Amino acid sequence: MRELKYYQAIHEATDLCMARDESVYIIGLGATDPKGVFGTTAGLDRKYGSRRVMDMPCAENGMTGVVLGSALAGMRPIMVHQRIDFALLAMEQIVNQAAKWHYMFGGRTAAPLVIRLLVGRGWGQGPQHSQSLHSWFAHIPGLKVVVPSTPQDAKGLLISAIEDDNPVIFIEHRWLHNISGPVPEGMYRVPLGQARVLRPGSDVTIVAISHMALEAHRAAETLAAEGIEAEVIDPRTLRPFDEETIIDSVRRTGRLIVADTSWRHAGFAAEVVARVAEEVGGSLKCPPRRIALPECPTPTSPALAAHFYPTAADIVAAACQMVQGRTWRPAVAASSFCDVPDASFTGPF
Amino acid sequence: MRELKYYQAIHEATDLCMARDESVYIIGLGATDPKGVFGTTAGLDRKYGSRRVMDMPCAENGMTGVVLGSALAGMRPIMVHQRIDFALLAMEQIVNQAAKWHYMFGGRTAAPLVIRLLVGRGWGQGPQHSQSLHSWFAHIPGLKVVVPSTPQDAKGLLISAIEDDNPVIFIEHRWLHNISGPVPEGMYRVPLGQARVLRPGSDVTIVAISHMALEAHRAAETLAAEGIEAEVIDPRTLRPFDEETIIDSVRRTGRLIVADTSWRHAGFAAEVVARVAEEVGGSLKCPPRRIALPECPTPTSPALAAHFYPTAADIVAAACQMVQGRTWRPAVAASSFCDVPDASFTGPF
Amino acid sequence: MQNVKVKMQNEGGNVRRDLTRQLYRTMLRIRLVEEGIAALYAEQQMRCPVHLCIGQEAVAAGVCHVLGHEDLVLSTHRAHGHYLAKGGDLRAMLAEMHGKSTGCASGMGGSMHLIDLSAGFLGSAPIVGSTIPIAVGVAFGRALRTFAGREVLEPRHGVRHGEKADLQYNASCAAADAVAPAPCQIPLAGNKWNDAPPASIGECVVVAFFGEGATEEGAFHEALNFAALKQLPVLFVCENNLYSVYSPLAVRQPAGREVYRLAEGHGVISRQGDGNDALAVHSLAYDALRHVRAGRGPALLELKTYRWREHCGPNYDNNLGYRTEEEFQRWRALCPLIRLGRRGLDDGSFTQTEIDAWSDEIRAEFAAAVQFAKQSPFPQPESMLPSVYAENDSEVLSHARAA
Amino acid sequence: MQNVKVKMQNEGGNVRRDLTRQLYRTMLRIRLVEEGIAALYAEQQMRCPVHLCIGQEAVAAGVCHVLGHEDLVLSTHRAHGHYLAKGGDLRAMLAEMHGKSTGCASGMGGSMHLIDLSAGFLGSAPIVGSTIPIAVGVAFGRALRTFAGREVLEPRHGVRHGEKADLQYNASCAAADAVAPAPCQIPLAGNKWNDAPPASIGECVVVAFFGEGATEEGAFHEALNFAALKQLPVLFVCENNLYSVYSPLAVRQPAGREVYRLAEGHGVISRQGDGNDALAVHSLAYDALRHVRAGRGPALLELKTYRWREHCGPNYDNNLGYRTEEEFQRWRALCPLIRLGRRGLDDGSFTQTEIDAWSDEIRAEFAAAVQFAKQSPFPQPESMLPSVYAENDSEVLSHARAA
Ligand SMILES: Cc1ncc(C[n+]2csc(CCOP(=O)(O)OP(=O)(O)O)c2C)c(N)n1
Ligand SMILES: Cc1ncc(C[n+]2csc(CCOP(=O)(O)OP(=O)(O)O)c2C)c(N)n1
Ligand SMILES: [Mg+2]
Ligand SMILES: [Mg+2]
Repeated sequence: MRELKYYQAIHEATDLCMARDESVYIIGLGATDPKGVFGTTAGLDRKYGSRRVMDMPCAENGMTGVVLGSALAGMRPIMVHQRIDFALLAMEQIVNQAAKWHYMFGGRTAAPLVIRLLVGRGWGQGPQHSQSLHSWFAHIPGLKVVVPSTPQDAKGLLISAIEDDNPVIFIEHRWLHNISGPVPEGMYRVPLGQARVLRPGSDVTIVAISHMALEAHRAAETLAAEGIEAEVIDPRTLRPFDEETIIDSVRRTGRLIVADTSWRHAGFAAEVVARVAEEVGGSLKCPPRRIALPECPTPTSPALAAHFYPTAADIVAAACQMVQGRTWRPAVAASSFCDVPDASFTGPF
Repeated sequence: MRELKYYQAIHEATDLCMARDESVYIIGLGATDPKGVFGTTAGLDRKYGSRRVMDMPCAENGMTGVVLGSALAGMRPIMVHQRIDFALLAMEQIVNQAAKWHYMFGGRTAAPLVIRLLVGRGWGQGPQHSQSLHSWFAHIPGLKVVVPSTPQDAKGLLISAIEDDNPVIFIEHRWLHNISGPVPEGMYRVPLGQARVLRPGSDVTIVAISHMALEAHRAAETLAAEGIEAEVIDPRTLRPFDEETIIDSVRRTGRLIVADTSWRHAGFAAEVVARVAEEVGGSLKCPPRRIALPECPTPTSPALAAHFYPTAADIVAAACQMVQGRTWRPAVAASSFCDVPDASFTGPF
Repeated sequence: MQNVKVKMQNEGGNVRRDLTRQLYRTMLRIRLVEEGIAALYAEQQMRCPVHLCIGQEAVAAGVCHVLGHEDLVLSTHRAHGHYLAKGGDLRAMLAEMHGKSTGCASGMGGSMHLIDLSAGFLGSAPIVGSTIPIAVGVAFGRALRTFAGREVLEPRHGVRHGEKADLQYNASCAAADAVAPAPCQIPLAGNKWNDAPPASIGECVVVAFFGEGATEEGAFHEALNFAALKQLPVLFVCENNLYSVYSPLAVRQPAGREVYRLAEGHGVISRQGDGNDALAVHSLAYDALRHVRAGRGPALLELKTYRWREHCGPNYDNNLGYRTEEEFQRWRALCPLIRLGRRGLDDGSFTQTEIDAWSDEIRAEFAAAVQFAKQSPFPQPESMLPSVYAENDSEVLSHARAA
Repeated sequence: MQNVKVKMQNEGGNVRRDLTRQLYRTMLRIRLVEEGIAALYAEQQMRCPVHLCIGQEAVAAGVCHVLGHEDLVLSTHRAHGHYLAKGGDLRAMLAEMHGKSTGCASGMGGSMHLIDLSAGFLGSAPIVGSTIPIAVGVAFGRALRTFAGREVLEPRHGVRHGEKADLQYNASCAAADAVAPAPCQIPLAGNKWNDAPPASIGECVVVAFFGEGATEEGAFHEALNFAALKQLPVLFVCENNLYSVYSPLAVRQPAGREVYRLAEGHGVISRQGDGNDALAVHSLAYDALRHVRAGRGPALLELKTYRWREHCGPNYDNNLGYRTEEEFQRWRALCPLIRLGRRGLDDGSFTQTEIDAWSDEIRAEFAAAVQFAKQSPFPQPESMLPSVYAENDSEVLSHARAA
C-alpha cells in the first residue's frame, strides 16, 4: 500500500469529505495560511474557495458558538485550533452547548461538527502550548473523542468524525504529523469506538494513547529483543470507548501498562486501569502501571524535556520489571535534548 | 460542640479570614446580593464594606484574569460562582494562567486565590446548571482542589484554602449547604491533602466524594443493620490527594467502592480505583466498584432525577453484593421525585 | 395622543389599528400565560426554575411581529415571551415545564430550554450570552448553505447589496409596511440605517434576544465582531431591564456608557428605545430589519424595560431591598399592556369587550394547555441514555437542511 | 522637517534632544538585541519559539519612556521590546531563551514568559488577549490595597502610592514634561483627554501591551468594561501590525471599523497614532498617562506598526505570499530607527559617531549577555517538580506586597 504522512492522511480525508458533501467546511485561525495548519489544510482553500476554507477572528469561544450555529443550520463544520490550549477559551460552548444541544432539546436538532485540536510538544512549547487535555473531553457525555496515532487511522477516523452527526473532538499530536504509514486510497471509515491492536503479544498489554502509541510500538520492539512479547493497543477513541478489546487482551496477558500523553492524576490512564481492575482485576499477575506526565506544567527548558516526557524506555523498563522482575537499563544513554521528534524539527514551532 | 449548617461554616471561615487579613476580599456575581450566595456571604458586605465584598460584571473569564491580577498585586481574592457550569467560561484563565503563573515564571510570583464553585442539583437544574466538574480541576498541576462534605471540614478547609499561596478550587454541592454538623469555634485549619475517615469499618471501604459522602454515610448505617461494617472515607481534597488513608483502609477491608457526584467515564472515581489497583490490587477480595452518574447530561424532568442520581441505596446494594454476595432490595420504594434534598427545598433554585 | 390619532387617520388607520390589535393580543397572551404559570407554580408540579417576563412583553411582541415564518429566533433563560410571540406551541411549552415527554424538548430541558423548530424558534439556553454567537452562526450557516457550491458564493461576498426586498418578509409585515416608522428616538451621527432599496433578494434574519447582562460577556463581543465582519443578517435585541439577578447596572457597567454604544464600537448599527412601548419597539424593529434584510449587515436594538417579578420564580421580591418599591411602581405605571391598551381603546383599535373576549380565549387556551401538560406522561427512564447522541443519518438533520 | 526644527528651538531644544537621544538609543538596543537573537537562532541553542519585534520598536520605546519605576507592564508572546524598554535585565532574558536556570523565569518559561519584577515587568504570556484582564486586575489589586482598611495594610503593602511614585514618574519623564505634546492626530468629538489637575495624587499605572489580534478576544472586552467601570489606572496599548500570524485584518475585523473605536464603545478614551514614530508615540502616551494618572480612568492607544520578520522565528517570510513585498517595503521605509535617526542627526540630537558608539556598546552588552547565557547551567531535573506550588509564607509574596 502507498505510504502517506499523518498530516497528508488528514488532508486527504478532509479533501474527500469536502468533495462529497458541500456542507463540509473548514474554519480556524490559519486554516488558509501558507503553511496550511502544518500541511493538513494546504491548498484546500484554492480548491474549494474562500467560503469553504476560511480563516477567522481570534475568538475561540464565540467562534465555537458560530460553528455550532452553522451546524444547526445544516452545515458540517470542521474547526481547527493550532493548539489544544487555545480551546480552553471555548470550553463553555463545547461542553455546555455543543455537547448537550441534541440531548437538552429532546433530540430535535443535532450538532454535527468536528473540532480538531493539536497537541504541541518540544522546542520550548512550554506551559501554555503543549497540554494534553483529552481526558477532559473524554469525561463529557455528548462529545466523541478521537486520538488517532497512525496515518491510516487518522484518515479513517476523520472521515467518520466528519460524517458523524455529533460533536467530535479530534486530537492530533504534533509529533505524529510527520510519521509515515500505509494509507488506503479513497473513502473508508474507521468506526468511532473501536480500539486497534497495533501489535499482538502474550506477556503484557500496553494501552497507549496518541503519541504514546508510537513509543509503545518502539518499546515492544525492544522488549521482543529482551524476550518479552508485548501486545500494544491503541484505543483510538476515548469516548465511545472500546473496553472489550483491552479486557480481552489483559485476560490473556495478565499484565497492564497504560501509557498516556497527559498528566497521570485524574487522567485517562486511570480510566483504563479502573476498567481493567473492575473487570479482570482478580486475574492480574501483577499490579497495573501507568506511564504518564509528572505532575507539573510543561517546563520550557530543553534540558528538562527528557525528564518531563516519558518515552519507550520507560515502557520497556516497566514491562521488564513486571514480566521478568528485573531492572532494565537502556544500552546507550539518551542523547542530548529530547525536545524534537527528529532532526528535521528545528523550531521555532 | 455547637452545630452549624454547612453554609454557615463557610460564612464563618470567610468572616474570620477577612477580619484577620485585610487583603482577603470576595468577588462574584451576587456576592453582595440579598441572599448572599445561599447565605455564605450574607451580611459580609455590610461588615467589611463594598471594597471587600463586591459584585462583578457577568464576565467569568475576564474577571478571573482580574482576580488573578489582583492576587499578583498582593490581594487574596475569593471568587465565587453560583454554578460550576459558569466557570467553563473561565477555564483559560484558571488552567493556563492561574495554575501555571507561579511555575512558569520560575517561582517569582504566586497567585493566592480561591475560586468557590457551587454544584447545582435538583428542581430541574438541568443540563447546564448541575454538572460536577471536579475531575477536570483535579487533573491540573498547579491547582489545589477541595470538595468538603461536612460543615466542620468546610470551615477548616476554606481557611486553609484562603491562607494557601496557590490557586485553590473550592467546590460546594448545593445539597450540602443546609446540612448541620458540629463546628469548632474560632480559627482552625484542616490541611489540604488529608482524607478523613468519616466512619470506621472493616468489611468494605467506601470512598465518597462531596455530596456522595452523605449518601455513603447513610448507606453505612443501613449496611450496619445488614451486618456489614463499612469504612467511609471522604478524600476532602482531590489535589493534593491523600492516597495513604485509602490504601490503608483497603488493605484492611479488601473491598473498594468509590461513589462520585460526577460522570463515571474518565471521572475522579477512576483515579481512586487506579491507585488502589496499583498499590493493593492483588489483595482485593473482589473487584472494585464505581458508583457515579450515567453517561448523559442531566435530564431536567423530575421524573428522571431518581434514575440519574445514584443514592445510598445504590451503595448499599453494591456493598451487599460485594461482601455477602447477595442482592439487596430497599424495604420501601423510593417515594415520588428525588429532585429535592428535603421538603424545605421547593425551588425555583 | 391627539397627534397620534390624527397622524394615524392620515396614514391608514386600519393598518395601524390592525397592528395595535395584534401587538396587544400577543402581549396579553404572554402576560396571561406568565401569570398563569406564576399562579400554578406553588403546586410544585413545574419543578424547574422559571424566569418570567411579565413587564417585558412589548419587546417580544414588537420584534416578533416583524418576523416572518422563515426567520429564526434564539433566546435565553427568560424565553417564554419570545417563544410565544414567535409562534411556539403553548401546550408543548407547558408540558416541558411539567417535565413531560410531550414537552417541546421532551422533558429534557425545562423552562430554560425551549424549542419549536416549526415556528422558527431554534432554542433557548440559560448560560448568559452563549446563544448570541450561536445565533450568529445560524445566520452564517444559512448564508454558507445558500451560496454553497461553486462561485455562487462570490456575488454575496462582493457585497453588492441592492434591489429586491423579501416577499416573505413583506407578506408577514404587510400591516407594518404601511405605517410610517416613528422617528428614531436617539439620532446618532454616522450611524444611520441604510435603507436604500436592497439589491439582493431580501434575506431571512436571525434574531438573538438577550439581557443587558449578556453584553458584559466576551461571547457577545466576539459574536458582534463576526456578524459585522461577515455582514450577517442578524438582529441583536438587548432587553435592558436594569438588573442581572439582583445586580444593578451600576456595579457591572461604566456609568454613563449606554449599552447600545457597545455595538457602535463594533461598527454595528444600533438604536435605543422604549421597550415598554410595543409600537415603538415595532417601529424600531421594522427599521432595523429593513437594514438587515437588505444585506447591509447586523443591527442591534437596546430596549429599556423592567422585570416585575423576582429574577427566577413566581413571586414579587421588592421586599429584598435590591431595588426600591418606587422604582418598581414607576415602571409598573409604564406597563406595556396598559399603555397600548389605553391607546387602542382610545383610537378604536379594539373595545374593552374585545379585550375581555381575548382574555377569556387565552385563559381557556392556557387551561387546556395545562390540562394537556398534566395528563401527559413523564419520559420513560429508558429514554434517558439513548438520546445522548444523534444517530447518524437520522431525521433530525433534515430540519436543519430544510431550515 | 524645517518646521519641526524651528518649533523645537522655540520649545526647549535640549529637552527635546534628550528625549530623541533616549528614544533612539532604546530602539537601537531593542533592534540590535533582536537582530542578535535572529543571527544566533540557527545555532539551535535558543530552543523555544521567538516572536521578534523588529520594526515595532517605537511603541515599546515611546510608551515605556513615559513610565516610572513604580509603573507596571504586562505583555504577550511578542514581549522582548517591552521587557527591555521597561528596564528588564538583558542577561536574564537571554539566559531564559537558552533555557538556563539563570533565566528571568529560571528556564521554566522561555521567550514567551518574560518577567523582571525589579523592573516592574510583571510578566508576559502567549495566550492571545489573556494578559489584558490580568493587567487590569493588577491595577485593581493595587487600588484595593491602597484603600483597603486604613493602617493595617500599610506595613504589609509598604508603598503609599503618591508622592514617591509621582516623583519617580516626574523624574523619568523630565525630558518629556517640557515638551509640548504633538497635536492629537485624530480629533474625536466627545472623547477628550481629561487632563484637568488631578484630584487624587498621581497614580501608578499598569500598561497592557497587546496586538490587534487580541482585540478580537472576549477577554479584551471584559477587561475594558471592568477597567472603565472601576476607572482603573490602566493604559491599554494595542500594537496594530495588521496581521495575526498570517491573517490580515480583513479576515478578522469588519472593514472600516478602526480598532480604537472598540474602546470608545466601552467608554474608554482612545487614540490612534503612528506606531513607527517614536516621538509621536511618546507624545500620545504622555497625554494618555496624564489622563490615567489623574485617576480619570483607563485609556487606550492604537499604534499602527508592522512586523518585519516572520511571525515566529528569525527569518523574513514575505516569500510565503500572505503579504506583498511592496507592502513590506513601504513599511520598511517607515523604519522607526531610520526616521528618528534622520531627525536626530538633522536637529543635532546626536551624531553618527554617537550612534556608532551606542551600537558598539549594545553589541558588546549583547555579546556578554549571550556568553552569560551560554555559560549558565541548565536547571536541575530535581527542580522540575518542587516548584509547582508556592510554599505558604514564602518570600515570593513579598514582591507582591512591596509592588
Ligand atoms: C455565564 C453565566 N453567568 C451567570 C449566570 C447566572 N445568571 C442567570 S440569569 C442571570 C442574569 C443575566 O442578566 P440579563 O442578561 O440582564 O438577563 P435578565 O435576567 O435580566 O433577563 C445570571 C447572572 C449564568 N446563567 N450564566
Ligand atoms: C487564544 C490564542 N489563540 C491563538 C493563538 C495563536 N497565536 C499566537 S500569536 C497570534 C497572533 C496574534 O496576533 P496579534 O495579537 O495581532 O499579535 P502579533 O503577533 O501581531 O504581535 C496567534 C493567533 C494564541 N497564542 N492564543
Ligand atoms: Mg437584565
Ligand atoms: Mg498583530
